[in-house]
Amino acid sequence: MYGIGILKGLVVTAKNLLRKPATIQYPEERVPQASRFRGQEFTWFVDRCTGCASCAKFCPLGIIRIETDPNGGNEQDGGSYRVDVFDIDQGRCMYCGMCVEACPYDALHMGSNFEAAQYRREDLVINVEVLKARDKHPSTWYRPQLEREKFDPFEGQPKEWKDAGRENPFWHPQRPEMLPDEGDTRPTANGEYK
Amino acid sequence: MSPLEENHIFSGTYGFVTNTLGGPDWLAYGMGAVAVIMIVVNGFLLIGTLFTWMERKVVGRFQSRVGPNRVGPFGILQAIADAVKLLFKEDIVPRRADRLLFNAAPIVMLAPSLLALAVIPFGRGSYVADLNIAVLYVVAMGGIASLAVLMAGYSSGNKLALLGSMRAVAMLLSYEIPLVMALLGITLLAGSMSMVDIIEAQHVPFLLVSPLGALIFLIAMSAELNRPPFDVTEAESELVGGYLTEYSGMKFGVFYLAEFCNVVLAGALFAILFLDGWEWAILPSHLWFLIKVFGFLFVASWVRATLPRMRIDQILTFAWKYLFPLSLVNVLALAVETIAWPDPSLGQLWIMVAVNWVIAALAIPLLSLVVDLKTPARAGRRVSPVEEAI
Amino acid sequence: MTTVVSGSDLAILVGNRLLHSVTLSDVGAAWVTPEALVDVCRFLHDDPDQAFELLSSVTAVDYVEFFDVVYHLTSISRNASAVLKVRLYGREALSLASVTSVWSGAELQEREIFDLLGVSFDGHPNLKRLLTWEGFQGHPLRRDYLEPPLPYTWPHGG
Amino acid sequence: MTMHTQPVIVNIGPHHPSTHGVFRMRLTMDGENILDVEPVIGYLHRGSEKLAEERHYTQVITLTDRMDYVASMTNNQAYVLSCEQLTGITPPDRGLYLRVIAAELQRVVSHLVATGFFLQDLGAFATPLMYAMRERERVLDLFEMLCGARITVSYMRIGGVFQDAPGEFWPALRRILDDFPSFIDELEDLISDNEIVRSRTQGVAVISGADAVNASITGPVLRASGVSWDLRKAAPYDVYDRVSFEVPLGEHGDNYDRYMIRIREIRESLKIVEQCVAQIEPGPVRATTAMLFRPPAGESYVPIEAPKGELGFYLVSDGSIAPYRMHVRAPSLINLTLLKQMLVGWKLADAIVSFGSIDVNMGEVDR
Repeated sequence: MYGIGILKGLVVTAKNLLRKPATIQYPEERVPQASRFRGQEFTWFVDRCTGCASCAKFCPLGIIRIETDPNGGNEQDGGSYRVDVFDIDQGRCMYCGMCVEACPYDALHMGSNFEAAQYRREDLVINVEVLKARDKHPSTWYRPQLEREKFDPFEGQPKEWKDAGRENPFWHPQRPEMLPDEGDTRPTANGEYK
Repeated sequence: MSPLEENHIFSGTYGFVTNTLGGPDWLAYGMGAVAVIMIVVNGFLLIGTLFTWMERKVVGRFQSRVGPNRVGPFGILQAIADAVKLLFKEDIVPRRADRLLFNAAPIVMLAPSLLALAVIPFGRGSYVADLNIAVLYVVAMGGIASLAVLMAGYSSGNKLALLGSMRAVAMLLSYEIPLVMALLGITLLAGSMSMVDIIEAQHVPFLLVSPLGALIFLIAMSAELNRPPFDVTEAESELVGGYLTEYSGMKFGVFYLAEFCNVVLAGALFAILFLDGWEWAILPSHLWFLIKVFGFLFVASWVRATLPRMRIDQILTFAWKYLFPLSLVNVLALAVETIAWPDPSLGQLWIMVAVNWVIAALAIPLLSLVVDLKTPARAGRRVSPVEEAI
Repeated sequence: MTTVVSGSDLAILVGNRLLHSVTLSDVGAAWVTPEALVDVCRFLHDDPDQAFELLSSVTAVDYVEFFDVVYHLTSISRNASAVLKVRLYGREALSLASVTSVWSGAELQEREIFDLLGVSFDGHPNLKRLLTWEGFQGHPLRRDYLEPPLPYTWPHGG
Repeated sequence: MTMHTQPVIVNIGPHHPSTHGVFRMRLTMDGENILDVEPVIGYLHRGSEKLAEERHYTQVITLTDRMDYVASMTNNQAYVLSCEQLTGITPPDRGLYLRVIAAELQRVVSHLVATGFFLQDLGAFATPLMYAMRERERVLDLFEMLCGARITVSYMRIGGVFQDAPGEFWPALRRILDDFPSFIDELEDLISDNEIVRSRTQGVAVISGADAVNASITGPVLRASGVSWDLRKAAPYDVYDRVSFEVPLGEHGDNYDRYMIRIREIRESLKIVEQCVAQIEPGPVRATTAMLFRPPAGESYVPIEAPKGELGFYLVSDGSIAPYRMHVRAPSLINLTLLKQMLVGWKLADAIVSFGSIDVNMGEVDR
């Protein structure tokens, strides 16, 4: 009969009428974010940074500008450069995380916030003082040591440079125990997850 | 006692001006008329704006989202917010536009639907005029809307608008006939064309008595109003805005309001002709009328949220090859019945209901076997001279 | 699993079918002379036991001394893939016969190569710039392409 | 007396609500019927192939997920597979499984977007589009859990994936796998046997199998014309040889078949993800954490089955850390070859719907 398909369609929309709307009223309610969210405000531990500028080398857009002073002292094992200028031009940054992945000393972490809009383009460039002053809510992107302790970047206490910890650089390939402590992630017999 | 006197509002103001203010007779008559018009027109426009909000809210809920809820409680002032926004928007008249026609089109679109209010009985005794050719009058007003669409499309000098208006004219004309046939069936049953008599005659709501008539009326009316599945005139995906593309500011606002007021008018018509107007149990007659109208509007939004659009040549073939024969069957059935029982009693009406439902149950499947919209109109199309040239 | 027809097999295959059409071959691909290209392609397309019905991709690479136009062919019926190349020497007014007569799929890809690398294809139904606008001068993907100084002085570009 | 009509040249796009991005069609029309179509593209050309020559191999990954921005995981996968053939690195098993899970979820999302907008062009006032987007959001939340971003994911690296899935990823994936089939049934009820949809799309813009193969059309558009060619079956990469799935085929190659193919492919992809979740074992996910590679001089081309068709990165390396030349075989661009043959003779309303049924992504067409 000609109209049957159309009626079935109307029944489906009626079913959806009774369901709760899926939209969220943004300013009041917030979408829950994943802890690995690559956010805007970078977290940078000045004590861990040795000024090696590998983050600037690996940035696909080349928007990180670092100027270091060779005779600067630092508690890090062995001397390191004192970083005078560390500008990240967030106006052109695409938050791909290459710099965080390239940082050998886990000094630079992705931020976890996405509302750092400004009125002028110059304000989008964050410099050394801003990075030092900002309280540290690092995202757990490419930081398994934060993920292992279930660190939630969105609330609670900021992280100090000591306990941000530094993952052994060879954690990935060779040693299977590198997995987060949950160990096996396949469901057990009764379909539960540890 | 002209019908106007029966109207409570009119007689109230007339009495008030003559006795308390002691004004002359003609002034009282004028004031009474103005009062009635104020209430009817503003009430209708208010329902029209309310429907714009209701449509967005209902369609939103159908699409599992919330719909407007920022302006006023539950977003109810959204329509007023839209109107204010449109007032401040710049009113652009394109250089190539035919200025006079371009400015006149929105007025010609809104005026008929307000004029058609004169015959709508909103409740017991509250109607502006009880014309004995009310149904014909409403159909005439409906026809003017297609003229307005043509004026808008032609005068805005935009290819897509021209296409939109050409489609509109073809569609509106070809759906007038089934609409008139459906209304013919109703007047046959009621014996008169005046709305009040139709409601009096509806001991059993005409929706039950002539289901085919109701179905045809719904389909033809949704084509008249450019409602999905027939909204090819301002199809967003193809013609960007159809005949409305070049309109901005309050001109667009008037067009938008006219479109929604037409839908409310269609709802009122459906309520009167098929759902027995204000006649029903304990609730006051006006409330029943509003409930029926908003019921129709909910179904209209429901259909709008679900159905995709038909192509223009499919719409025309659907009108001429399937809707028109169906309306003939409907009129034939009702004519035979009214000849058999000129003044149907309640029992005879129920027999008619049974007979008509059987006819409907037979006609629709039989015709739907023949419905074949897939063979494109291209098959039998004459090859246009242009095509030979290319 | 897709059987990859190696360059040398392809060269032998094409060689004994169309004499001295193959100029070079290595593990991956076989090079063919520009003049014999269309015949080789027609042979590879029509011959039942070659049956390369699908032209996967046409591209070109600028090796400064010469240009390589690369044709990746795929055979759906035999589930095989092969790579055919043509070497064009020099840098100005490079032209090659278009294979749209054999595979219509090459039309847009050849237009893109003409637009970005400046290799023109004779016999192409509609050889125009594909990605840059008509007023654009120069071919960006060439190794010696330099961005002209701003502001651009092209007719209606930039 | 024949009426002398003059053809009207109408520009659909580049700024038009339903051209899936910035795409322009110059239609020569006689009234409603289309006489000639000339697609004009290049409005979104960002020169990705030129940019790739200035970036080393790992940095190019961030370039690839901006080409087909609706299916960025499969872009990464195609590029990374081509690099692995160049460098000779083979990823560990768990990395391959994670790649296939992410790629198949991306195929589900891409087909959902294609179906939603296809029905939006038909005029179904954004309702199926909203349902499709609502389900797409749930999958994008999974991607956010996996790699921190929803669209520009850059999740895969040369040698596997960049990091293992977090603990809460698996229960969320389990919930999605349980709910999705019922949603697809609901979407099919809403659309598939709706008479208006059928009358608008069946028999419209038919492409025959032979024409499609000759025009090197690949992907769902080719399979809708009845040619069984799916690179996941023909040349299995990653772990596609260890999972079993069917390849749905269409009979007529018209708009309706292209729509139905995508719905059935969504069901197949869910089956693949189901099997992958069952077969995956703990272990390393990445062969090497190096980010700089200096592959030996040579070239590589590994085509994969992206949601839009055969996607492949032709990489030429000259031994330095940056690719000498990168050419992207963009399925969206090549599927447009037959646009003129599909549209001529039909009406304006069908032009938009047929263009929508090819499921073109302008980011990939213009690169």
